[in-house]
Amino acid sequence: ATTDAAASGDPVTIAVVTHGSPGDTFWDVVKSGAEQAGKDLGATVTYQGDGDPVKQSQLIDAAVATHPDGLIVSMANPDGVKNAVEKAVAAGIPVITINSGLEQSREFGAQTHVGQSEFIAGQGAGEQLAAADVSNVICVIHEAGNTGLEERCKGAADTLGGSVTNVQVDVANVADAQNTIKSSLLADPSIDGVLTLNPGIAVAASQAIEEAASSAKLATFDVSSDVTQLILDGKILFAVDQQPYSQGYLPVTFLTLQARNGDVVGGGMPVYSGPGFVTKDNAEQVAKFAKNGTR
Amino acid sequence: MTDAQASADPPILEVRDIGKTYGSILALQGVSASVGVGEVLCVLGDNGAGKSTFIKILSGAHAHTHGKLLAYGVERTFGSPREALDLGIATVYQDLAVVPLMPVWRNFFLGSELTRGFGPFSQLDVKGMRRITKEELAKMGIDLRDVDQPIGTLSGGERQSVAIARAVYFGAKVVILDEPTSALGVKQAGVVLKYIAQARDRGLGVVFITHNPHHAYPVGDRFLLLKRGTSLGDFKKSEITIEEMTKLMAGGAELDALAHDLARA
Amino acid sequence: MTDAQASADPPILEVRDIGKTYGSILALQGVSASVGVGEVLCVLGDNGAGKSTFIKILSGAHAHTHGKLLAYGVERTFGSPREALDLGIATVYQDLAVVPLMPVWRNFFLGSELTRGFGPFSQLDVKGMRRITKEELAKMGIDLRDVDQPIGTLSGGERQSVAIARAVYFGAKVVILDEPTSALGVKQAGVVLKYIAQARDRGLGVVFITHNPHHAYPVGDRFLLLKRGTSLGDFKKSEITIEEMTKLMAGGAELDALAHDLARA
Amino acid sequence: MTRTAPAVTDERIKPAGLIITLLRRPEVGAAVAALAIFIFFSVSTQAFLTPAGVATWLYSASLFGIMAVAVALLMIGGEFDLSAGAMVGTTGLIVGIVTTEWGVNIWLALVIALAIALAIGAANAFVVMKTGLPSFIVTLATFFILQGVNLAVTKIITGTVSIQGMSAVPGFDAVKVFFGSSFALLGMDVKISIVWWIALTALATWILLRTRSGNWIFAVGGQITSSRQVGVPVMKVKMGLFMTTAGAGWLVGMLQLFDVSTVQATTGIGQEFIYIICAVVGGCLLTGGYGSAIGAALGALIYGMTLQGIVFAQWDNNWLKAFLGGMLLLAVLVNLYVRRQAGVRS
Amino acid sequence: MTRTAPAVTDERIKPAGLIITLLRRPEVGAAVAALAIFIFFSVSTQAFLTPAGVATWLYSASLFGIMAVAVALLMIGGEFDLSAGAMVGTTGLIVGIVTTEWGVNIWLALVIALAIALAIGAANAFVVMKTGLPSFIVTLATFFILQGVNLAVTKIITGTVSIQGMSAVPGFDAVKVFFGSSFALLGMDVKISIVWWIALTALATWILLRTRSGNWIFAVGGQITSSRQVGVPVMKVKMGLFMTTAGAGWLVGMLQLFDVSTVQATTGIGQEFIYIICAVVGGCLLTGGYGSAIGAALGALIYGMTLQGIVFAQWDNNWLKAFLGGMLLLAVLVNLYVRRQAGVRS
Ligand SMILES: Nc1ncnc2c1ncn2[C@@H]1O[C@H](COP(=O)(O)OP(=O)(O)OP(=O)(O)O)[C@@H](O)[C@H]1O
Ligand SMILES: Nc1ncnc2c1ncn2[C@@H]1O[C@H](COP(=O)(O)OP(=O)(O)OP(=O)(O)O)[C@@H](O)[C@H]1O
Ligand SMILES: [Mg+2]
Ligand SMILES: [Mg+2]
Repeated sequence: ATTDAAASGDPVTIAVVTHGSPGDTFWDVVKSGAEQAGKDLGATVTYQGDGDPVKQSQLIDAAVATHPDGLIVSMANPDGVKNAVEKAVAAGIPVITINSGLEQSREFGAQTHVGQSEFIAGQGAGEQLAAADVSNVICVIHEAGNTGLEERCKGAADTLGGSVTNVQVDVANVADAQNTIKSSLLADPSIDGVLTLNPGIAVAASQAIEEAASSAKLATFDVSSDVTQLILDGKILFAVDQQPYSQGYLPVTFLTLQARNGDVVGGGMPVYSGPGFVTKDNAEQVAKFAKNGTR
Repeated sequence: MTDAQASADPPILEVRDIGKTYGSILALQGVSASVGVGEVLCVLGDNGAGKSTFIKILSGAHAHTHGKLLAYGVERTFGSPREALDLGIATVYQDLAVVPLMPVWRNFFLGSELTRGFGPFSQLDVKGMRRITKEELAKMGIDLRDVDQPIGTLSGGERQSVAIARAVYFGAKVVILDEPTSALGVKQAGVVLKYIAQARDRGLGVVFITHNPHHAYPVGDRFLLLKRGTSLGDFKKSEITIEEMTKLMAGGAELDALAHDLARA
Repeated sequence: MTDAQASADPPILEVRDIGKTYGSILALQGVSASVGVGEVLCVLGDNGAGKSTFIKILSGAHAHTHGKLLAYGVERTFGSPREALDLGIATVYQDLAVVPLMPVWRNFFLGSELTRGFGPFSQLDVKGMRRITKEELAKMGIDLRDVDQPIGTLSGGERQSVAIARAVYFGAKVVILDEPTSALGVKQAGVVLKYIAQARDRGLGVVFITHNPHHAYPVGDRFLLLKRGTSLGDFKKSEITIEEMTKLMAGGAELDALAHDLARA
Repeated sequence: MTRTAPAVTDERIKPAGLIITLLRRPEVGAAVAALAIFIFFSVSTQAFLTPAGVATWLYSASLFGIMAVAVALLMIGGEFDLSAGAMVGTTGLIVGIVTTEWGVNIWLALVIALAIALAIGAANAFVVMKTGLPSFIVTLATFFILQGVNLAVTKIITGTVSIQGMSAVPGFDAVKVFFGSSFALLGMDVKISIVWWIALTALATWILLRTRSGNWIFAVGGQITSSRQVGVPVMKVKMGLFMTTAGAGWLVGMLQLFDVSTVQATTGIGQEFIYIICAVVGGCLLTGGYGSAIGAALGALIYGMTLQGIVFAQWDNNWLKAFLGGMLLLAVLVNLYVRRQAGVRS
Repeated sequence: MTRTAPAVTDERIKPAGLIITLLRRPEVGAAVAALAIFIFFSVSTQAFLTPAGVATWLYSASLFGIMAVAVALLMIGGEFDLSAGAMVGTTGLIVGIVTTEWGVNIWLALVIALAIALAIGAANAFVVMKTGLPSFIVTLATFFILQGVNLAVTKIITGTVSIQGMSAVPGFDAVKVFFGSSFALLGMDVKISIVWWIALTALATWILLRTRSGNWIFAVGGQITSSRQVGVPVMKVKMGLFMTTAGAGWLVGMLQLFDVSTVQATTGIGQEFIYIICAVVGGCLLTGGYGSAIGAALGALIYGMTLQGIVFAQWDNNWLKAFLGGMLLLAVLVNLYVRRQAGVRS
């Protein structure tokens, strides 16, 4: 927040450090949003991510060592990045937290929080599934031990009212994930709902449901053009869209404004970015954006 | 020390009706022999007769599957070469038991390193070990460039010399040598034979395997003959001449024909 | 074939002033020699003299770093043993060049397998290879239990016999033998010497390394003496007696003292 | 000197029946372990033995198995390929990108992907042989590079991290016949990849045991210096092995792509060790020179059965890896026990 | 027979200067590669050489380095430990759970975790030595089991997949002095783990080169049969090595736990190969019997510098792995080149 940096077009650098590992569909869209905001506003955006809190902290430390004009951090494991975030704040770098960590955001000295926790998004999915008369759901976790994914399933279980069983698959082997989902359906024919947390896995799950001749209803997190197509075909009930693009785009905008104009957006309150639901009704519109990798 | 004296003590090592199978392969069957104080036992036999198997049992490298093994009159089954070493049995194996990547001097002292200092602070006496290695090898007529060379880069005979020098240096009660002279030059082989004689004279027992009757006869006291895994008998030196022994080792008359065959056609 | 005839052709293999360094180690320097048709060249020398290094150059296992190597009068540097093999040079290495985990018969034919059928459908002639292996070893006096045994489980001498039988079976122009008899019994060693004589009589060149003057003298035509990596000279059989040779190999007078030392103290 | 070869029976061998002789093959331990696991899940779960159940675990095993067989050949030849898993992703992504984004003909796309895979395999072999560096490290570097390139390039070209709209590509259904179809057999819906798996295992076994190349593979893995000394064309053999592994990666890439019609940038990552596990459970030595293709296929079968069996058994999924570990240990121990009984030393 | 030992100079050796002699140590290649990477990032990025920058990559390297040194000892001894990474998580989780959930005294918790780690290490060694199975497979099974147990048990006990509230545990700050503190040096905020790393590297080097145990480690890794034949207590040596690795896992687990005051069920998974990479880049042979502790530490330094250097250079993180792969290849090639120049054959 330098005083003489009011003119727009001044060089601004914003560092984004998340807990998403490279290649993760959700975080990839967040990254796209942040980078696009940088491009639109003429700011330099750097993006790094690692799911391990020690490594994420190191990445934050490294980012702080380059003295950026703003820092954006996601806090899947708030305790884990506390030190690093507080150090950044102490170094005078404005910090915005995104995605998870809403509760700790202010305590650690961040200016605001953009997004919404995975748990709440999960709750939304649970409600929708319950509304579709689904009561015995498998929740497909595609990365063992990933906090965000666990939270989504937990949220769904919280509002579903029925039973939610977690099933582990490996996102690196979608074909075999399909087998595992199929096996689960064969093993327990009373399963009437499948909740996937990744669009690729959703495609595999719809095939698995078909092959197992099951009547289970399928819902997923995050969208892709294949998923919107399946929604239109009626094979997927709905997709939870946390609008990750804005989770990346908004904070970069805020911090750039702050650097150039001293604006402190948010007023200490969080900015919610979702969730939206993509259903048969609005899939058509979303499909267009999903193809660009912005939804 | 005379033969009469030697037979008064129980033999250092004795085997009775000993045997060894590797899976379904019978390598050795019903062999009895002994080696006493100040005695050299030569083990002779064709290739694949079971000589190495025999000495591997004596040295604890392989456990026997039949019969009895006695050390100082006490029955034993060696679980590992360490147990044999602790009884003062030092062995030169046919495959030499060296670690190719390690320097010569570390190989020489492996398992019996010299150290200085006490308890957890004891350190290797590197200088001392280097010096001794160089000296002992020089005594055998091996003039090494550098005791820090990995032993795997030495010539076959040099490597064999290291193994022999080590066994002789650490040998306490019995020294077992499996074809120690096979890769050695004339001079080095002579030195090994002299070592054997010296060891015998110091009251050690020696078990010596060789295919060369000219090496076996001068130093041996008793001769154990193996064939296809079984014993053809155990002869005293007085009971056999070098010519008879050569014949037995070669399997008979064929040898006579050889000299003729070798003449130019 | 007489010496006079042999010298009319260019020698099969010839080296001029050849040398080899391993990193900073000079293993061989300025050695010249040749082997012609129907000729046996014996290479003699102390342990570590450079004999194995010398034959590894001839057989293409190591490239020389100095001097010239000529085959049939044409200068060459072998990039791999394959190139030497293709010129009809078959070698028995001191470390035998076998693959321990593979069955005996596969080792025997490795690199020169017998096949039946054509193109992509050609199959190994397993039966034929098994039979020939068994036969060739039996000819050497090695009576194998089972040619399917991994070669690593054979005794040292059995393994050496396989390597020799292979070289003799495939040998076309020159056979190079590095201490082939070192681990062999009296009978087997006799057979190897006979093979050498036969090969010579068939017009092959033979390079033969041994530490045993009694093995070298009967079959050798020329004797190359190495010491500490350099040549002490290249003698015709007519220029040297077995006693002189033994002395030279042993490095002089020490040998005489030996017989005395070995007598019981 | 014309002694006849002695009769085959010899007083120095204990008589060994046909069974013991059979038991000496490297794959027998794995076969027994596979049987044990098969029986266990058949008895303890209901769905495991149903036609749909069998089809599922066979399919699962086949995808691991094709790679495991290729990796086993490579391991017998004394090398590792850690880039094998990422290669599955790379080939799938290439076909996906060039067809969906650039409209290249789908058959041509297959050929392009295969050519690139083989080139990468050859490059691995080249670097390993020329530098003498361990293949473990060289292919690890390749793995990292492929992993990065897969992600970054996919993102640059498609804007997302996975391929979409594959099934709408012209000719997709024609190709699917070879890679993604299934047919009915004994009430099961058998995926074509199972056929590929069995065919490749048979071919690899024949090559290993009955051809010259097979002999050379064992030799270069067992003792490379000796092989070179007796004239085995070491470079060619290793080159062929690395290219075979890369080719198998391509095949599995296609089988996956045409089954689920999508591929992600992270596909195949972390799978490389599963292939090695299958090969080792199937009796391959990590040090090279020993092993069998059938064994590797059985190793994959064990893995596939366990993976799906755990799901059929409806055990708490969080324990998945722990069960897998336990089963792995069990399988190798059974394997070891059987081989010890047969008098084979590891 | 009392010939004096010949003088050290010998006409059969080309004179080699001190430099060449130095260059023959296994770690020198790694040192040169480390220097190259250091210079590269120092020149091409601004933050790399700032005190805060140096502290960051040193810390990153130290966590890899402690494990890499232990793993290097194990590899020199001829074994692998793939459970080393998961062990970091296991020990952290044990301390986290017993203190936050059950209120156990924090010092006692440390001891419990260490005891369990050592017991697992000993169990690894026991199974490997008794069965003769390759440690690669045995510890892979252990790895899977630990991974499953870490996840399942943590979820059962805490209901989540990470430990929270660790910093509120009584005594936390006292323990943090040893494992999670930092001190100022030359303007840098140096983490204590860097001290541990340097101390352990020095200790391991001393053990390897100057003690009996060190000799035995080289021997059992180089030729286990020969070592046994000359009386090296093979079982004890291997047992010690596996326990050392497990102990190092515990140490790193504590360093991480007391640094960030949290630990996740997935902590450490996938790291096991990084340790092996560091050791190999540092000159250890995968086949055992050769290597150095300093080399492994340098390998970790290379890895840490690269990992953070890429961040300082602000390269697109999608390419991260590709850069890592390229750097790895570069490092081993530089290493190889240096050693070839020095006349050492790999
Ligand atoms: N690969 C290598 N690296 C370094 N030095 C070597 C290597 N191979 C051989 N040497 C050295 O070169 C010298 C000659 O070795 P070579 O094997 O040729 O001897 P040799 O005459 O065959 O001896 P022997 O009769 O004992 O077999 C030896 O001193 C040995 O230490
Ligand atoms: N580990 C093993 N597994 C199977 N068979 C073996 C093993 N070791 C040795 N044999 C067999 O046992 C027999 C005896 O072998 P041994 O090594 O004792 O012979 P040897 O008398 O030392 O022969 P040489 O004079 O050739 O060294 C051989 O036929 C060999 O094939
Ligand atoms: Mg023997
Ligand atoms: Mg030699």
